[in-house]
Amino acid sequence: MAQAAVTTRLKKLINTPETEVRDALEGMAAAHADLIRVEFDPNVIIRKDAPRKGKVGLVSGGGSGHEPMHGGYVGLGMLDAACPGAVFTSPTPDQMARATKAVDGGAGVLHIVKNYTGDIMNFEMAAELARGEGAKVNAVVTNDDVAVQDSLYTAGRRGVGVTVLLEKIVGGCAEAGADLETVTNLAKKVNANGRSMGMALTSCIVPAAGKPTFDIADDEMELGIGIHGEPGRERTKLKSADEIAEVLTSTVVNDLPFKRGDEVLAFVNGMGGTPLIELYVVYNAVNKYLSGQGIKISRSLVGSYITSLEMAGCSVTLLKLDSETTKFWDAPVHTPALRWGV
Amino acid sequence: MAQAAVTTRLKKLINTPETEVRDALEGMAAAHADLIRVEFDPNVIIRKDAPRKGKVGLVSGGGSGHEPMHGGYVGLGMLDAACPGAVFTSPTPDQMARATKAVDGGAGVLHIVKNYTGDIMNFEMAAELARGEGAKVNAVVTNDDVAVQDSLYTAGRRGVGVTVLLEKIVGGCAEAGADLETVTNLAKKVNANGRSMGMALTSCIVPAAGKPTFDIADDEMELGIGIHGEPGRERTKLKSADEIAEVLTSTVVNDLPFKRGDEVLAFVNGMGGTPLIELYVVYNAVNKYLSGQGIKISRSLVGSYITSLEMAGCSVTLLKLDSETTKFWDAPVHTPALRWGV
Amino acid sequence: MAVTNRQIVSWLERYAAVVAEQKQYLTGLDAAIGDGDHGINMDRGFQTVLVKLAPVRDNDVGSLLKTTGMALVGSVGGAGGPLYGTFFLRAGAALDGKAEVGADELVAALEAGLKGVVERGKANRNDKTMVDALAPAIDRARQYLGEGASLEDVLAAAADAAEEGMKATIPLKALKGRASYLGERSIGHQDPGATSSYLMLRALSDSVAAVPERASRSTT
Amino acid sequence: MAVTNRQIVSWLERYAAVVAEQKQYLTGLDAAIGDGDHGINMDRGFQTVLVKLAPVRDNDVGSLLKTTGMALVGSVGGAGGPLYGTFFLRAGAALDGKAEVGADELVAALEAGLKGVVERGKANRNDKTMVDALAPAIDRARQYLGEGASLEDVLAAAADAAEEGMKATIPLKALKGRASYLGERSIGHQDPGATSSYLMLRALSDSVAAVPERASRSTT
Ligand SMILES: Nc1ncnc2c1ncn2[C@@H]1O[C@H](COP(=O)(O)OP(=O)(O)O)[C@@H](O)[C@H]1O
Ligand SMILES: Nc1ncnc2c1ncn2[C@@H]1O[C@H](COP(=O)(O)OP(=O)(O)O)[C@@H](O)[C@H]1O
Ligand SMILES: [Mg+2]
Ligand SMILES: [Mg+2]
Ligand SMILES: [Mg+2]
Ligand SMILES: [Mg+2]
Repeated sequence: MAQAAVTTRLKKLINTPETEVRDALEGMAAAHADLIRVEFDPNVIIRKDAPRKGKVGLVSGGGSGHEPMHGGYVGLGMLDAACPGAVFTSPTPDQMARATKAVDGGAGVLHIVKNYTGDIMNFEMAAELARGEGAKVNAVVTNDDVAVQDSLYTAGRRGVGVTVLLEKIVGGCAEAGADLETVTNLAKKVNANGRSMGMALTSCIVPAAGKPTFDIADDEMELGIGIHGEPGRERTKLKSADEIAEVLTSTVVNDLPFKRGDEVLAFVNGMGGTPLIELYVVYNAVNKYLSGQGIKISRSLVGSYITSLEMAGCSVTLLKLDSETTKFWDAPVHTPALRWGV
Repeated sequence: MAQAAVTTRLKKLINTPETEVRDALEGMAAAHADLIRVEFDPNVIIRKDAPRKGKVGLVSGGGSGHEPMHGGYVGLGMLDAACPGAVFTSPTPDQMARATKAVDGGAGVLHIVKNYTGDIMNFEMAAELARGEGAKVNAVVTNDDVAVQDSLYTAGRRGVGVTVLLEKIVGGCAEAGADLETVTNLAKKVNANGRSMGMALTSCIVPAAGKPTFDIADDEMELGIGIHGEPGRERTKLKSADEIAEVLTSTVVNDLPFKRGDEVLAFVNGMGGTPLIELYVVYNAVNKYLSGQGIKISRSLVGSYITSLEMAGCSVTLLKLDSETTKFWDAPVHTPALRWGV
Repeated sequence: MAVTNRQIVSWLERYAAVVAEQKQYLTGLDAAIGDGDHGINMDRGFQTVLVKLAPVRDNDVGSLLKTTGMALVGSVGGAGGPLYGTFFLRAGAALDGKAEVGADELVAALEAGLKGVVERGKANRNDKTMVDALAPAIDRARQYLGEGASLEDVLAAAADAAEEGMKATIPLKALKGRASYLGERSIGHQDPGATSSYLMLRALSDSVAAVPERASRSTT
Repeated sequence: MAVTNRQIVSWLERYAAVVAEQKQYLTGLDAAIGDGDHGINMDRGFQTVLVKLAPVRDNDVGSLLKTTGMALVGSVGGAGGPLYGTFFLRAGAALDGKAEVGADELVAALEAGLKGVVERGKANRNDKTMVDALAPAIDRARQYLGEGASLEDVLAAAADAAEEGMKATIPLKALKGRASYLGERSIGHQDPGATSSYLMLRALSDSVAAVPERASRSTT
């Protein structure tokens, strides 16, 4: 079974594992030349018109294999630069240092970092380098994954779905001309008000590894999966979409907790190998569950926005909204992956 | 192997095969209440503000399992209504008749039909019903799939990727207030200037069937696959993304044929189970091949816009552009799946 | 002798049961040269037919068949929906208002149904479609009628001819429908629609043979 | 007796070869409790190290180690990159300008490297990280130095201690890095970083033992 799965899922539209990231970056550069420019060695995706004088620069980054995150979010009203690492491996400090320099318009730069040991340490080294060159750099860490308990005994909750929402909302704020402190505080607020949980039906395959990161039986699913295929809370029997949606959503709701009367942005995300029709089935169940709880969905996002290569599965992210975050969510955005209002 | 593949790929985020389409439609209705309304029995997705007085109504439809097509394209500047059939099965005449009535603003209605025997016959019956009630109805058939030779000895080329581009371009024209004849002629022009070809790495599973539509070895791919998993031109050994892109693109280029100096819209589409990073790898290869041919990509679209459930694979569509089609491609659109300029 | 509305209902119910039972088989045939949904489509359609017939079982033969056609058109989709739907709508139109019909009327109605299928689908014989089961069946029925055969014999002969026609689709290259995309690769496979059409005519012959006319009379 | 720049180069080349050879093994360990890329990351890093070292093989020990650290920081990514990068940068800084170094200097440099790893990663002993291989190795080396052991014996003892520390990570519950997400489920698996750290120290001991001091002298 596992063996069969292995060989079956090895099928990828790539040339070689070594060239996959570079080929994809060249493809992005060609497809979105109106929005971004891509530099290589170190690899950085930069907003075409960066640096924007007087605008706080937003820089994010992480391993590749999560597309469209982060490169797909570079553009007006969102990120100024993204640093793509090797597949599932955080980028290196020279990338973030270059990105920081390229987008620094004099108002300082905010690093948006997902909470993984590697990402934290590489961004820290990059910030040290950038500050050494006189840049003003703040960092915000996203850690919204409720599947991992946040305690002294772990590296802390992982950064997942909220990162996408944060990049959009904080991007709107920075575009409006807010200063570094304001932008940084908003970023912290967004992270503090969002929670996520994911699940997987199948494993992904790191191309360089050439086999599934984990084996999973045909009647099983992994609850609380990480976006790198890290095992989650528990391995259970496959359940219906309604049951899965209820487990994910109720766990998220109870963690913050979200309360009756709250207005939320509901984000149902596909892991990369899940078709849109299934995401709408899940969204329908999430919507029914939340209305039952008296929680109002005032904004929504359904699609594959933070993925794990070809993994089949989904995640549910809820973000408690207020007038400020709603305003900046609605603000115009024009990136390869998210666009509205322009 | 096949057996393993079967059980592995059977994993879906659904409740039951019977309820999948309905659940997904309810999810769409909830997620996009600002853009669309959904009627059930007969199932129709209707633009929220339809009928628009004096505007030609655009109605499309087809089997479910191709999301976001067609329901995801209902909204300003694109379709007025879409009729979702059972998975991979064309909708029924009562659906198209209802959609036609719901969007008829007095300027007539255009049916956009993909060239499959079932779709053609059901839309024909629907048109007969609608005309019986006094509606002015034209129909345009898309048949851009070069994998199937168009001859007296087949049902003709299948309608695939061009359908998406046609719905956008003709939608822009109808939104601008053109009359039924103008809209119909533009639709025919778009279809005449576009060609597509697809391939699959894995099969999809029709939920009601419960097993892959076709078996494919771990080192094989199907070239010329249809969006319902219909076998294509040939079964070959798995090739690199560059080789695959060249086969698809060159076949498409030589069929129309596209010539040195032509300006095209290049559309690299994912089949549902293929992650975005791989689509950019393919787009990069398509771009290199076309520049080598002296064909200029002046517009592009990369993503999963016409899918086959969880099938892994891609298709390449090229559309020869002129000032009119370019203008209407660029025109504002606001639908669940495509949005810009507004 | 005649076929009563009761026998028509038992035919349609019997065929619905056969389709449900053969669902996987028909779908498998379609997976080989089509898109693997023919059994699913036909089963969805005839389950709907059962629901729609329940309240009108005592209606005349024509209206029973038209109800069946409408149910199929509205629930099957695909190629099968319009084709089988048209078949029953046309057959029903030919038998408007009749509580029971003679063998010649019944055969004429089936012929009208076939005519509708051909108008809708534009298939010729040997295009590897349901027409290849229906057309020979009508021919054989006409021949038996001419020879003064009994109703049972006429319908049994028609079913036999449909079966032969169905089997004869195996070596054919498909020229219509999804299977035609396969060109040469469609050769060697039995056409799913021809198969469902054969099963339909066999069910008709079986039900008429099974429900002795007198018994049915007594109930009307 | 001393370790020459030549021996340092042969150590780094030997370790690069070991990592390439053990790539799948290290990645497998990481797949069990992490994200399955440690071997891939380390191999990418040390292939880069080989490229960067080639033109500067004759540089002093400090600059060779700093070159290695920079190469790792710039190519590995993940947690391994900053940690191994910091390890070599700090060790190199401690040996600035030296064409050859004594046993005590070398151990002090390794200790500086460990200090850097701990500052960067904030791991304590028994958190199930590379620290659990490095720290005991430094302790054991210090002990042997104190007892006046030879360079070869000091490094062999350090490698042995690292191996014990590596094995001792198996029963531990991870408190740092990706493995900590697993909580109890991390118990029973050997830590990949501790494993690559053990292999690094074993390669050091092997290269020093393999290249007799006199031979190296003669080339400087
Ligand atoms: N033009 C046609 N005329 C008559 N019968 C046809 C035609 N096209 C297809 N068919 C029949 O329809 C069958 C397929 O039906 P079905 O699978 O339900 O529809 P679809 O092909 O839309 O999935 C074929 O086996 C064939 O017998
Ligand atoms: N905070 C830390 N301090 C020291 N070592 C750590 C820490 N976090 C992780 N490690 C080491 O890093 C190893 C994982 O490295 P690697 O797989 O390359 O990075 P990543 O976890 O980012 O994929 C772990 O096995 C562990 O030994
Ligand atoms: Mg990693
Ligand atoms: Mg079908
Ligand atoms: Mg079919
Ligand atoms: Mg790792």
